[in-house]
Amino acid sequence: MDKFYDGLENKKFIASKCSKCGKVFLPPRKTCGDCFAKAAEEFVELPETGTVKNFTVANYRVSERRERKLKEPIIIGLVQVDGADTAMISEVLNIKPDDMKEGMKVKVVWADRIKGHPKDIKGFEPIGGE
Amino acid sequence: MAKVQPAIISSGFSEHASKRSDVNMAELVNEAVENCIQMANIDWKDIDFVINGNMPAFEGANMPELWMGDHIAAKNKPMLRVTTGGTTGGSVTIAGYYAVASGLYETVLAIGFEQQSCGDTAIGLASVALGEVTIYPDVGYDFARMRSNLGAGAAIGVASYQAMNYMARSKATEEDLARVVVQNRRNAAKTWWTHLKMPTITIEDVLDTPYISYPLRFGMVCPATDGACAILYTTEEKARQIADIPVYVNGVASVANEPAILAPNMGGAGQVDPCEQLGAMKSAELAYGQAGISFPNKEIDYVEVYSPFPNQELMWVERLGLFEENMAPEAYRNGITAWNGELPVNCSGGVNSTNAIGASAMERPAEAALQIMGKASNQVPKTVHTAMGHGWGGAINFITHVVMSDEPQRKWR
Amino acid sequence: MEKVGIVGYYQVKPDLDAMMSPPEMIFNAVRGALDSAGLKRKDISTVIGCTNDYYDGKTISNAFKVDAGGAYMKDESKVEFDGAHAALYGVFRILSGNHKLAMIYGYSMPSCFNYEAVRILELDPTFDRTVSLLNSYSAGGMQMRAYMKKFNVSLEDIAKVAVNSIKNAAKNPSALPEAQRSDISVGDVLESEILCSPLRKLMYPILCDGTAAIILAPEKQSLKITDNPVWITGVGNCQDTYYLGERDLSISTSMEIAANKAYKIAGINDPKKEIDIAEIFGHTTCEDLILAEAAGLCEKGNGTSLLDGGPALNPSGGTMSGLTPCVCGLTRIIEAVKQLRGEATGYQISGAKKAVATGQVGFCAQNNILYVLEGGGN
Amino acid sequence: MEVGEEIKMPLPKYIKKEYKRSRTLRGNWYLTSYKYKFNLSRIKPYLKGLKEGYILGLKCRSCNTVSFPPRLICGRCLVKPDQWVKLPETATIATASASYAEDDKDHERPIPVIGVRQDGADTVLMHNMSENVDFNTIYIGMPLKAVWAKERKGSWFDIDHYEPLEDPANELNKEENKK
Repeated sequence: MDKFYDGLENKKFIASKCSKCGKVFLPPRKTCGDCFAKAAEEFVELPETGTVKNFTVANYRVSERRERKLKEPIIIGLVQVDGADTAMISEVLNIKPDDMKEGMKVKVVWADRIKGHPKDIKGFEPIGGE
Repeated sequence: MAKVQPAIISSGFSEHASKRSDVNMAELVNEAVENCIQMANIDWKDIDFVINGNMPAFEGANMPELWMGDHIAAKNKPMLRVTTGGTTGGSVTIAGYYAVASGLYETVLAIGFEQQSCGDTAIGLASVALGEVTIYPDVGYDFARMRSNLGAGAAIGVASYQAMNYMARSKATEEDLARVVVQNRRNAAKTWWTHLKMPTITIEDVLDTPYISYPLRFGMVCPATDGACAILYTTEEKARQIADIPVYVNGVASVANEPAILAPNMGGAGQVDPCEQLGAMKSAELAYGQAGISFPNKEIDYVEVYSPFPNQELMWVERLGLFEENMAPEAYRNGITAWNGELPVNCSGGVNSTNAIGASAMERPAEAALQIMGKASNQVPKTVHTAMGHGWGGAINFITHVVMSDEPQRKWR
Repeated sequence: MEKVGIVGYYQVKPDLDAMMSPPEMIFNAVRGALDSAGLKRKDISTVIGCTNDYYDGKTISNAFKVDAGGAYMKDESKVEFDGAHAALYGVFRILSGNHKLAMIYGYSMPSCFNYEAVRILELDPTFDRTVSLLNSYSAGGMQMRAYMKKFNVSLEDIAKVAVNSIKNAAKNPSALPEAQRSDISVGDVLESEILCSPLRKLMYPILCDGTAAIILAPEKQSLKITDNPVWITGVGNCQDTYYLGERDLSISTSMEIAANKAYKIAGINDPKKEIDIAEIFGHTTCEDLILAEAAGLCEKGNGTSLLDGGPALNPSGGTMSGLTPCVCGLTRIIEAVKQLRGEATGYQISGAKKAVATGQVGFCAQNNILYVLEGGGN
Repeated sequence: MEVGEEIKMPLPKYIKKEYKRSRTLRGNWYLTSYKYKFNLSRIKPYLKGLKEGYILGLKCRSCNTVSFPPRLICGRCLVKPDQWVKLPETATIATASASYAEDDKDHERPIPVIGVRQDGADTVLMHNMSENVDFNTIYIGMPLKAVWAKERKGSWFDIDHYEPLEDPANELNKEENKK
């Protein structure tokens, strides 16, 4: 996992690849669930673009302490970065809820301050013109 | 007596240390699982059922096996989580036994793990006692008083009460306690996966450390460890094909007693004398009965008891029927329980040297099984036929007991 | 597999905010179950509890429930998934032949904590938990969208199922009083607050305090205890991968595997025809449908047809009658048992012979368990 | 030292293992956001008794176990006990320990913590010893007497602490030791 965070520090997606079936995991993990083979030996760098696989417009935000209703709903999407075989959860920014659709192309938005933390990925925004 | 005879074919460990900061929880568990599967020399797809458990609140992660599933060979496989506090490992071992014994599943992987460096164990342990903290002020229990009453920390607090009572009963001295520690830490140095390895420690060294809570000293107390352990079960027929020496589990019991020291809703605690341990005796009786053992002190060759604190090791070997009451300190003095003694106890160093809570109670039967197989790193010189692994947890009210042997329990039915 | 009998059961009436301490609630359930079977405490040989340390706010949550659970000096253990998983462990213990009578209880009190917030602790701490976007609502919303898109199911259809469940709950005397609304319409459901689009508030169950207990016994023993036992003839359990991005949310692979295993053991070839009652534990109405489809009770994507015919879907109201974590799976079993024993006054399905009851744990029903239950006497 | 003699390296006191440290992410568990329920109305007689200066235990009619403080459920019989019995103010030490917790002021002196078994009861309660008692004089089986708080509020700790009583068995023991 360390390499993933190091990659985030440099504004890059580092994914791991299963040594047996070649599946690419983002976020990376040590073991591939399908073949129980090591998946943390080969790493690949992935582009900043991806596809929205699924999404929901959330009116609630739940933290470890409590749940609260949001004034402005946020869009939570499952984004599959190009080249990866798994989707990761992230916010979709700069778009109206009504315009959302599955299969949309998106590009990453990095946080203002990069700390090598999952929150460095502020979200994804749609690629203009589409 | 079980309808299907379960057998242990291998047990695996991860490396144990106080802070396994190089791995996350899933990767740590994966180490033990891989070690276990490798030793058994089977394919991970042959595993039919996965049972695991840890002490949840110590890591701040609820039901971590949900997200760890892929790392422990559990994708698209049945999975069960069993947790009972300190005895988690033992309970998981027993659950693995039952999964095979029921005849529903053939090959079962049981896993116990703990990464205590992720969370604050002291808070976790205190919340055993202080969980109901918010109702205390309602009934006039002020915080200052509570701190002094329970301030020593729940597990240590409980153990020191136990130590006082045991010492009053058996006239054991602090030196006797230190002797147990020395034996454990020296044994630990010879086992590859253990945490506190002190090959040259002496009784004086132990007695030199300050008190934490009378009569327990800093040097006598178990460490907080990160680690994982896994056991692979299968049926008798299959085990014969796979393993050279399969270890048959013949008796299991996990008896619950009333909690000591504390009780629900601030009531009085049911165990008046915390070293009396009726639950342990009952549990031993049940497990020995299932395994057909009538004279445990004669028939059992090797014992692993769960003893984070030295006084407990002395107490448990008595309560589990291995020594006469109050005779354990003398046995330790005479070297009966040493590595080359008549009845070796805790040759892996015991919980006193390595305490990864969720895994500890499983490491006991796992290590005992390795001794029977002859694969332990600190293998005892004599041949081990029958061995026993034990665990305690909760507010000294849960006891787990696993009796195993190199021959299956005969079924005359 | 040999048959395992359910010889006694008891469910404490759910309450939004029960004024009882946890041990007292468990005591009520355990005592009630023993009384319903006409047994004594000394008859029990093993006790399996289902509590969760996080739902209880303290570690080793079963340590102080030994007295209340009737586990003093008994072989005791605790399962930390759902009540239905605890029952599986009970089945193991009975089938092994070591035990003759197993008490299974489940307990939790969502009035003491925020269930949604505590569920965040179940997430992968290395990514999802720190990002903290995933929760029961958003997972439910995404699952529902995936289902609707894949099978072209409209929102109204799912709302109809929700209405059906809520109306069923109104007939069920052991449902949460606040959840019982016999006058509800599809419009009400659609107009209720949107939690996470397209998930509506009335498609999401109400959390409540509750405890439930069942008693299991081997075949011979069961017939001695009661004339009317309900048999567990098959059980299957399976866990899917955790990562939502890797799963097809519109179906449930784990339930399929679990159900196939259970049907194989029970000797059921065509669940659509042979099963009369389906008590499904889904976190949302949509999940009920997905799980029912995966359990082979109807064609994939055709879950709404269960309202018109085939196995009766959730005659007790399912989770819409009140959801208690750690207990809900047990409640489903109990409701199925009631139907099979003909004790479901007011909502009895006549001629019910075989039933399925499910339990689950994890986001989007990650770990599923399915029981096949058969009526005994009549 | 002769040629060929084996040189024994001294073994270290403690074999330390070191691992590369990886990143840590913060997560929290808020225990304070939990509520714990306890219905006080069930033990009203007990609290009333404390306020008025007498001690009540709860007796299970089925197994005759008396619990103090009252336990609402008798685990041995699985019934709710309902018979209140009056208990004497004397007690014995069932178990004891000393806390060396790092308190601000009392760092040097161990604080004795005792498990008290009220005479006539079958259960143990953790309680405080009176402050001027030396820890070394405490032994298991020591007789005690309850000392009431100055102001009784009908709450759990209206018994402020316990003070030791003279133990008649002590003299016997002394005589035995002399012999």
